[in-house]
Amino acid sequence: MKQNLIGALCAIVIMGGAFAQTPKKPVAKPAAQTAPAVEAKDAATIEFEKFRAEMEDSNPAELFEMKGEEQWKTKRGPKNVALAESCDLGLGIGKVQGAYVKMPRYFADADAVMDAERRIVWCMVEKQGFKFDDIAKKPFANANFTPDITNLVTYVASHSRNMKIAVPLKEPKVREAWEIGKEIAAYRAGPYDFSCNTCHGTDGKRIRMQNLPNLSTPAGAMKGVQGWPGYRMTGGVMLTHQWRMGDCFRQQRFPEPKYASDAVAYLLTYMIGNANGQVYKGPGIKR
Amino acid sequence: MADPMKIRATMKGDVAEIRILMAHPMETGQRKDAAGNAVPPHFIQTMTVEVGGKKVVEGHVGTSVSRNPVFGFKMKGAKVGDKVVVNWVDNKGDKRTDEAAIA
Amino acid sequence: MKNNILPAAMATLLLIALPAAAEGDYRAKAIAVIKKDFQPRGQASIDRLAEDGLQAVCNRTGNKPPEGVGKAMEADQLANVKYPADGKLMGDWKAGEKLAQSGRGFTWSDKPGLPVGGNCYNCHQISPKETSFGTIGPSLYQFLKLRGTQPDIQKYVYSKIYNAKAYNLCSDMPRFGHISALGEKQIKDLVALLLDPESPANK
Amino acid sequence: MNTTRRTVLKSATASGVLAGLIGTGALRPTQVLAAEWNKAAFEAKDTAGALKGMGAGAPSDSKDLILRVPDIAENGAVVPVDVVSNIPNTSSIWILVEKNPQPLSASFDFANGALPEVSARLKMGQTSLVKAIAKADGKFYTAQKEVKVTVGGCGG
Repeated sequence: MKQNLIGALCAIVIMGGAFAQTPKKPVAKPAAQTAPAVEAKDAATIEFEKFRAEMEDSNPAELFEMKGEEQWKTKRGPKNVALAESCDLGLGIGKVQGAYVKMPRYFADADAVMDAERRIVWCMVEKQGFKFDDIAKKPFANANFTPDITNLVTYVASHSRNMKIAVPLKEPKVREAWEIGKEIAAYRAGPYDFSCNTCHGTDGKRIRMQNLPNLSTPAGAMKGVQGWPGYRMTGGVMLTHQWRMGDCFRQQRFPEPKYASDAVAYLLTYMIGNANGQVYKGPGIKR
Repeated sequence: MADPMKIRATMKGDVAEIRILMAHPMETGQRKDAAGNAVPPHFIQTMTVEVGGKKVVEGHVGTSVSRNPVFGFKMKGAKVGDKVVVNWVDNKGDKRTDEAAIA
Repeated sequence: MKNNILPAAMATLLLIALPAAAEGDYRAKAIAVIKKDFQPRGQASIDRLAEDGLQAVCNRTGNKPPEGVGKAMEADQLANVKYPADGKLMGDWKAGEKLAQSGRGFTWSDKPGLPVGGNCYNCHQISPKETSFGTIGPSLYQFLKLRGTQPDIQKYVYSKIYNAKAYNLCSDMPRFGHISALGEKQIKDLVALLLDPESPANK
Repeated sequence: MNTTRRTVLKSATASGVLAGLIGTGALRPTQVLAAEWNKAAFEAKDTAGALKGMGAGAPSDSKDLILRVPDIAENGAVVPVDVVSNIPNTSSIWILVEKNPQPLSASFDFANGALPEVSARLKMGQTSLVKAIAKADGKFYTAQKEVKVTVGGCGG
């Protein structure tokens, strides 16, 4: 009897699940606030924006871009090969112009869907002979150290300035990565029951003063893409989109996603793919 | 060895705009590292901007200038092709010189 | 007790019995990728990736469980709320305000064992003096005036903070008491922040 | 934009050569060397001490000294500051952050056609007045504005 009841309940859940999957959440309006709070927010936002153009125009990210260019063109690694003469970012060996906005994409030589950072790491390992574990040990910048991969990603990203995002979602492997990424974004777990979508699945929400883009919409997804890799004012370090994904999981109270893994590549495919058609402005400056 | 600066110098009408990005940690001496140890002060103290062989700006800098400093200056009497040379020296005696041509 | 086991068992069965094709196998693939591609760091251990019964149900229903299941599981969550032995549900709103400000706790960069913040301002407006507040949750400013007349309001607020899922199974809000993030005293202080007439939230 | 990017001297070795030239005196070292860093002014713990170290006495307010700073800083680690002096014969500009542990942030001397204006980015530990001081014909002028430094992020 008890078994039957459970079975029946489960069936309901499954049906409910199948039903509940397709409809999108209604677009929520920002919660009504008391007047002073709204003014404070708007004044602050307007004030930040006044200085935005200036901050972006003289962005220390250019220092890293410059270093990345040198590293891209220099023969390096155990095999003493330059990435410029060996690495195919999807548009042909050594071609960087427009490559960043067309990733993630599927690379047959690696049989994997790769975002820009993952692809450059793959080239460093396969073409230049660096060890993946050495790169993955300290993949992100801190106060005293900027990894080469960060400079390289910044350089590559700078050559897609003012270009439209064009993730090849019609490619079946990329499409599958997008679908899996979408599910990863919705997956709730951990002590706080958070998923990516808890913060980034609805329009018009904030954490404290921080606006939270809705990554399921083109404009919202672009907000999650724009400015990465970015020079972070806090700490004054250059950080990549891979780092940003990890930091979301940190705040989600999850364990850490492995560097240059499928999980991060698929999530980036979902997010960047959702931003297709939007204009990428190049490496940015972040709060 | 300090990393190179990035210098952008462009003529806007009869005014040359010079924008300089410097790679430097600009440690105040008050920050603590992950292990809780104070990080010693390490910051640029002096800088000069020379255009066409003449010093146009001399700057002195303290610990409260941001990490990876950005400076913007303007001058009259320069022309396209003039050489801009920027120097800095920090409190540890590290130094760096880079140059660019006005575009 | 029977009530506790039922939803958990149901969720487990759900996980096992679910044919991949029934929901499209992207979710199954996503779970496989998550299991393969995460590593423990700091206090964030790998077991955090496993869904508990409630998370599993919310994950599989797009956070919209069928009403019967939702209500049954909410009741189960409510039944597990532990109330203070002294029967007092209101603490010190000043301590509550301080706690509400902190967003620390449980991340891999937080030191394990340090007190966990209430995270309240991350998502809610409370005191009008704090203009830096989030909007994921509703504004709680003037809570006493707007909600204070409800019967058993103290008990409701205490339970809601203890386990928000007792009232809305797939709520975005964490289960602060249920997971022992906040203790009895801390929850009492937060109740006071919302319900004490002297609290800035009610000024 | 891209052409100017390429005008930069990128290679470390080239600058090494340049440093070598300076070392041998081939590049007029007198013009490259800066005056000694003003320790007394930069290490002063308050504005009065910094002014004293600068030899600035009591500067007078001037509307011709334009200080442009945000009302609210997006991040206290990087606060953009622009100073423009319309006071004739301005030869130097100083920037101070009153509540920083060492208020004097930077000073600039202008010569040979440089306009008396500068943009820079400063660290601010807390909400504070930012002051600009200009020196013209031996006299000192000042302008000031408050910058609020806000809480941000996820409360963590």
